[in-house]
Amino acid sequence: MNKVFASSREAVADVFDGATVLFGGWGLAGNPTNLIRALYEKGVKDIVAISNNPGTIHNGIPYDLATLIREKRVRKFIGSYHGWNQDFIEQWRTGEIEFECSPQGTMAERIRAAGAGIGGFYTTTGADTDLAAGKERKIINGVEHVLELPLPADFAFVKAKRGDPWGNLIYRYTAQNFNSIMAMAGKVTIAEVEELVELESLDVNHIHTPGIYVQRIVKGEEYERRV
Amino acid sequence: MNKVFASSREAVADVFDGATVLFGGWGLAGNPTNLIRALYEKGVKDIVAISNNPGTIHNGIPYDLATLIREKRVRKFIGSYHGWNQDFIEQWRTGEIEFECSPQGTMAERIRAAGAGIGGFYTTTGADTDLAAGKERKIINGVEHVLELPLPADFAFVKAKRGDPWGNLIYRYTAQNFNSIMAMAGKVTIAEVEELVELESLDVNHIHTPGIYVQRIVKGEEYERRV
Amino acid sequence: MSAGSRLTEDQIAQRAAMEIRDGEVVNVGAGMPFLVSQYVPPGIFAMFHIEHGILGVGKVAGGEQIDPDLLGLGRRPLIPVPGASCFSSAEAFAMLRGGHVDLSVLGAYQVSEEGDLANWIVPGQPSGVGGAMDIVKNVKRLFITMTHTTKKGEPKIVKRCSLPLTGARVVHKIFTDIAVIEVTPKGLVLEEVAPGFTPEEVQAATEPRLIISPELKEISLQS
Amino acid sequence: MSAGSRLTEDQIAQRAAMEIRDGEVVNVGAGMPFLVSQYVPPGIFAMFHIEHGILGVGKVAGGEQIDPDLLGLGRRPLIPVPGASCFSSAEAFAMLRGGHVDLSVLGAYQVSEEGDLANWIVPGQPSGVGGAMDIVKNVKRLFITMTHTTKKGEPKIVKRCSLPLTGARVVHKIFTDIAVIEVTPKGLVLEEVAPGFTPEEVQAATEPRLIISPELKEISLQS
Repeated sequence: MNKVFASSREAVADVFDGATVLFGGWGLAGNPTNLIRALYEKGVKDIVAISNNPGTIHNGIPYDLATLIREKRVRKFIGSYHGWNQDFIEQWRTGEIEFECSPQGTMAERIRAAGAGIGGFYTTTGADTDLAAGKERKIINGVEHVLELPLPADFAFVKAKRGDPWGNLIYRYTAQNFNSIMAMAGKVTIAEVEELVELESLDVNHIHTPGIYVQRIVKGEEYERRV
Repeated sequence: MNKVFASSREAVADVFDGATVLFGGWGLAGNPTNLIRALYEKGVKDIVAISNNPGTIHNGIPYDLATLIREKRVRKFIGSYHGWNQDFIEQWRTGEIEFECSPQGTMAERIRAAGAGIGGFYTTTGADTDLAAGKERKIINGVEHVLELPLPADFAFVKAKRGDPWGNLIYRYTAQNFNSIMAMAGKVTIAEVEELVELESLDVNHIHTPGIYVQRIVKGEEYERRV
Repeated sequence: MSAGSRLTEDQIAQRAAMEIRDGEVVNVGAGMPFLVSQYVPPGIFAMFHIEHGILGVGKVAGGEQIDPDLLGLGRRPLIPVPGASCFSSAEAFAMLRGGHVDLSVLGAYQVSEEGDLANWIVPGQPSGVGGAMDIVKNVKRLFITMTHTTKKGEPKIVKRCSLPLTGARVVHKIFTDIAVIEVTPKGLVLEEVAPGFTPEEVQAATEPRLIISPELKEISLQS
Repeated sequence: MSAGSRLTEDQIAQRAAMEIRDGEVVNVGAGMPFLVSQYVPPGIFAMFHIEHGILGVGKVAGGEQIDPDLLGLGRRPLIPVPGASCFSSAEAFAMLRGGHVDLSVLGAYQVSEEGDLANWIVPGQPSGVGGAMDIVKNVKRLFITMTHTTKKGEPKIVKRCSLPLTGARVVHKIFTDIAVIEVTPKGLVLEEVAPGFTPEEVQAATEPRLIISPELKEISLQS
């Protein structure tokens, strides 16, 4: 039983064209940058990407998911926010990329539901808006709710500060964001960590992602400072 | 703005007859023993108690919720397990106590749903059993699910190892159990802690219950060693 | 043109911050709403929440203090306050959806006289809802900070939103560069005007009829 | 009476533990199932899960090692293994309901020939379902450890459960004091018998007809 991979390249080797992938990160914090780079270099296409925002473009340079979108490798994006990614907006206008917009909290809960084996849930979020179109409705305690369904994926790419060989993960500050719930929802969850530590080094009481959710772990090759 | 109470007695002073109360703890670990003792001494009755098990009786001595049940102060118990509490079983037989049995994981999720503002959720748990009686059913992806509704309460009594004056809490090992989700679901959440520490002492990245969920905090008067 | 002086973004934020009550948890959105967190009046203890997973936002970090794992909205590095906590997106929205947050401050494209809010989509753009719909449904009070009119001078406070709604009847109070307006069951009540502005000038920049508060006063940033 | 020697609870648990595959996550219930966690064969890495919020159960603690915040089922103090984690009840069941657990070992009142399980309620008692219904629905494999018959000698492996079900068609394998039986689409296959027991003796203590495995052997605790 070995979850530790020697490189990001090996860790993503079986990600196939057309795969649905959850990408952790919110803005510039907590993105699995090494796994995304490996996916980019592998040339995987037709990806269905689930992430809060379609990466970031800063001073014209694409970061994270935005690198894949610039190369038109993403067929469909499920997220809460366009993040003013002009490549994404342009491809959306021309119909080259499909966009399923989910309110951010609903999206987080749908991802958790996928990981936790919940068949669906009711929320008031967006019930009186255009985003309720096509959704099943139900009045609970006199208030209109919409039914939201789980959002599972073939793979989840997550990034943590520290991890151990069994896949236990610890995040720092706002770099946790979607990572811990996405780790629950990938059929195969691949974690990259800044520090890969010995099995007994993490505090039993303070593990954010228990290793049960993680199938592969790799020490990220490179972390550049962005802010 | 002050959440710190000087005693358990003062912290539970407004718990009324007939109140619905969530009690943290599982077996002998993580019970809010001081708050329960204060409630017992105050003489509150007709309680609707939500807890995994109806306290514990060990060598004939009632612990935790079992102290209130022995005095017939609990009108209804919502939980997953009778825990071989003979007072409870006897009162259930004579009809003196009502029992709503919820599968443990469903119960945990219903409590979290109450705290997280989820209107209800679908689960396969128990869908093919007698506990599905009276529940709304729905086929999702060809599999039968039942609709489960949130489980909120007037008060939540929780116990943590450490807490700060704003109500941030940290639990230890299996003493966390239901406490962290119950803290989310009480209209008024009252936390007792073994150690009440300064505001800046807890690690920002490792708080189990953010203080937003906690209205009152008290340093527990007495902790006896049970094992 | 009015002889009055418009509030800057920081001043709008500062005015909104004066409404925060001791002990409140306040969610802030991107841009001007975020600035509210930087102007808490002295003597008030408030905990600021951002949707991506932090409760206890302090000052903006600079230089040595910058931590790339501790970013706010729009790449802004943050410093946490004592008592802060960080958590997952699911937990961040459990707080909002579950009604645990006292107040949220967001921006807007349009606000209607009934308190409807449109702030998630404009024609020709993909939607950018972010957490707005989750927030507006369950927060106890909702404030809007914005410029009173669009760059073209069109009213953003309207009889009926022409843009798709983020939520119906959700806004409680509006803070702009020229006015403070409360949404009430009787209609929009003009409570304060920017220094030098007249109620008529504010009305002229507003589509629905404003009820002038009997206690109408000039916006002051002295608490 | 048989000339054979029945397995003790510890031996039943030890036999069940021999089925654990390297790297598996194994949930264990109270009583005999818990003992399975104490008998992992050498060379096998397994992580044991208990429903109240621990993954990585190690040996039972004694003396100085006892920590009152670290209890297993039935007040038993535990020691965590390297790599263990503790978490909330909601998370513990997210793991089970979400299908992340490879194997669960539970006790039973009755198991039917189709793998139906009854283990949560007996007449005249309030129900004691605990986490059983959550577990049986979504775990990848489900083992039952139990005595082959009731104290009165009645079969617990039955054609059809007379007690209310915990789940239908959920059991994969049954480990008792006299046999190892696999639930297959063709019926119950008797794979192993306790030393000195004959298949006929096991059949006599079992209600449905058993298919005798062509590889039938004696239960051995040597791996």
